[in-house]
Amino acid sequence: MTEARDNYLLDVAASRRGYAINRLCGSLKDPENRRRFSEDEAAYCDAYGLSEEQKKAILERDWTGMLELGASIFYTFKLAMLDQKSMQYLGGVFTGMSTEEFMAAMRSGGRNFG
Amino acid sequence: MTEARDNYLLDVAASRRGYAINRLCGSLKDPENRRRFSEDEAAYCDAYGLSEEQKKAILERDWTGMLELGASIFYTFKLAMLDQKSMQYLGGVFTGMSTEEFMAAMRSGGRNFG
Amino acid sequence: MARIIWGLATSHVPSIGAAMDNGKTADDYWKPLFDGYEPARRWMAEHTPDVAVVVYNDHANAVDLDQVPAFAIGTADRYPVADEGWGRRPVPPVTGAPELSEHLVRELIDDSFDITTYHRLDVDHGLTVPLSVYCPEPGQAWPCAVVPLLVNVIQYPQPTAARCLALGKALGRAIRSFPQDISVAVFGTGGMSHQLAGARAGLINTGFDRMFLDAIEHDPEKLAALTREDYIREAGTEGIELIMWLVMRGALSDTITRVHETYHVPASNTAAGLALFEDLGDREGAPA
Amino acid sequence: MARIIWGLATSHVPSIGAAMDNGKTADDYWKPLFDGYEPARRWMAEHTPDVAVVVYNDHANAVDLDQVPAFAIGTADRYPVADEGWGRRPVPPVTGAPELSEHLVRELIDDSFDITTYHRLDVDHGLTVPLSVYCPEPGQAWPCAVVPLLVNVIQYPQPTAARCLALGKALGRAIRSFPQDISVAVFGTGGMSHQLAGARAGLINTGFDRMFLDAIEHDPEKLAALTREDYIREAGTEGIELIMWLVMRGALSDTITRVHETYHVPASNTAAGLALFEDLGDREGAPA
Ligand SMILES: [Fe+3]
Ligand SMILES: [Fe+3]
Repeated sequence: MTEARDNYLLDVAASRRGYAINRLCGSLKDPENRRRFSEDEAAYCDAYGLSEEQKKAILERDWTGMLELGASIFYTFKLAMLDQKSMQYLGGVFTGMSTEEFMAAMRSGGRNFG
Repeated sequence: MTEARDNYLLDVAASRRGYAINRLCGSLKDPENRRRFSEDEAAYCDAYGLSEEQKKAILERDWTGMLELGASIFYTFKLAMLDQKSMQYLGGVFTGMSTEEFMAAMRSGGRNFG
Repeated sequence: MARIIWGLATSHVPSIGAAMDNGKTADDYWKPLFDGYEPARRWMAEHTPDVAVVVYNDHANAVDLDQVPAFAIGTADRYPVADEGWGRRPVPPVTGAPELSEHLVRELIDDSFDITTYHRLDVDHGLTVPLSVYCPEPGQAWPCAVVPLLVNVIQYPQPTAARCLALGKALGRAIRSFPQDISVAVFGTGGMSHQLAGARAGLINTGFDRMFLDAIEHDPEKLAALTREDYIREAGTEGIELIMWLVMRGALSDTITRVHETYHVPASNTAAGLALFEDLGDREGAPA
Repeated sequence: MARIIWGLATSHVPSIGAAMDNGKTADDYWKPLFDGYEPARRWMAEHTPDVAVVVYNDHANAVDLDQVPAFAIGTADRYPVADEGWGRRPVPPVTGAPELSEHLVRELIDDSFDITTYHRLDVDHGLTVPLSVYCPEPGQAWPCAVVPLLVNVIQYPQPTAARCLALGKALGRAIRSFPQDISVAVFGTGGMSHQLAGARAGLINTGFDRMFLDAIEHDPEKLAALTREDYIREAGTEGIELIMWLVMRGALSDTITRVHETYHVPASNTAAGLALFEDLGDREGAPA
């Protein structure tokens, strides 16, 4: 899996690059779309015009890879929710911690980068 | 048919009032929607949530009435095009002229309200 | 004429709403936060406004990336609660205040703010959670009408903090020039420090947050001078939501008093803050 | 650095495009208009820009009333030609200039313009007809890339004329600060006097149009001082599109020269005007 950079800014260029992947994830707001996605994830990716790299990141749930390809966390979170994964799970993925470790870090005051 | 006022401004209040009627007319950009509209105009109006007044204006092609109810000419023109009516036809309707009279007025330099 | 009676700055973390919706506010995890809200809630319950102008951002729900407006105002008479992908929050739909919306749009556009209008808008947790922070048990209807004011904080470049403060000042003028005799509260929502993605996920910067909580009252110009890069570095990629507090602060007069504040870590992955200000500017006998 | 080489003001009446698409430009009705374009077209064909920034408005095609932005910039690498309800114009799709778009968005937002971004945008006659006025026979591709800049002129309150001129000035600064060595043309489109609906449908105000054609070169500040009510009264409810010419004019330097102009009534229900200006401001030896 991809290693995370410090920050992911959804700038205008990333919005353009990540347009298809964000549109796909955004579509999962709709229950009918969630059903169709779950039925055949690869076909759904193709229907939304994802690049091969983007499709791979989605199918493999490479959450950091998605960000590298222009995804925004607010969009990919809808996919995580479909998988019944929390924002704390994703926090763990991005930082190389287990969900429990990440939650403990938050409860002890969060991660300090002063 | 309704008599036209000098101007129709699509202000924010008119946009709100005319939301359903403009949305209906805007949907006619799509050939499939045009087909469905033509098949059963009244049902289509109901599906778009038009008020009874708005529906009546659409069904009777009361072009001025539509404007009074918050429609914008850029939207209703799509309905006119479906009817194969030109902007010159509509100009005649708004001004109480035949299409030919209206076109002649335009060719002679337009209508002057100095 | 309309008058602004108070301003509320509050985080709008979805899990704060979920804690209320699922009856978890007395749990160990949540109790400190909700206890912290209590004095503010009591005070606000005694000072119900006619309309709340809620400054917030959408989170990939009503606004997709096809069109991203810097500033937008809802002009509808009703705003449905958004389904963000896991069902609608069990809270009442939001009633609009379309005449005030219309007035604000015109005044702000004439004041050189390039406002987008939304005639249809499903409001997500960015707006409904602050309403729940204000009023935990609305019953069938929220206690006031709402004008949503959206700020792009998701796509870089966001409006600058300075532009947000300037918008707030213009918003204050516009509200005060509304000819109806109504009372208005202004909500600035989002923040405080948090970052959801990347290697710095879980970032909390208590020092910055405490500084911000103080300066939002006493020195908003200092906060307005920070760049978006400053916000992202200090408060995290999502902490930049704090620029929306500046819109609220700008709308208040110079004569405000702090009714209450609270600060708690964590709410989900976020530092949650609340600051409530009474606006004395319009009160009889108060300095102009 | 990028430089602005010319500015074109032109009406964007759909029937002007239809006349070209249907081979009617030599008909009695259309010949005077197209003859009037000829000298401008010859000159522009010898001065092909790398990118055209086209200031225009959508007409209920890509922009519906759900969201109405005051000012928006397209950021895509390709813009499909819109089907406005009677089939797409048989013209090439429009190639974007996304790096310039991105630069303009950032510079303008930092300059306190509240720009909406469009990542997906079908461009209607408001943009494609001016491209056809510039280049009647594009073949497989338009001669330059395009950045669409949209202005709300349909929903009242539109941005003021003064705000449009100010946007143009900021746009000019932003273009000139783009680090690539490219040439840019700016199109201001719409107008001239016309009104499509209401008892005044068919309105043409030649006196106002002639004044405007002169002042757009010599006294744009005078045009910027007119209110939206002035435009609607004098030029008609759709004639207010002329405020988009001010964006183009603002982007040009103070040292411009008029290459050509033409004015003709009617094109459909509209007074059609064209004015082409060479921008000398960036030329070596030209005054700054
Ligand atoms: Fe948020
Ligand atoms: Fe137009």
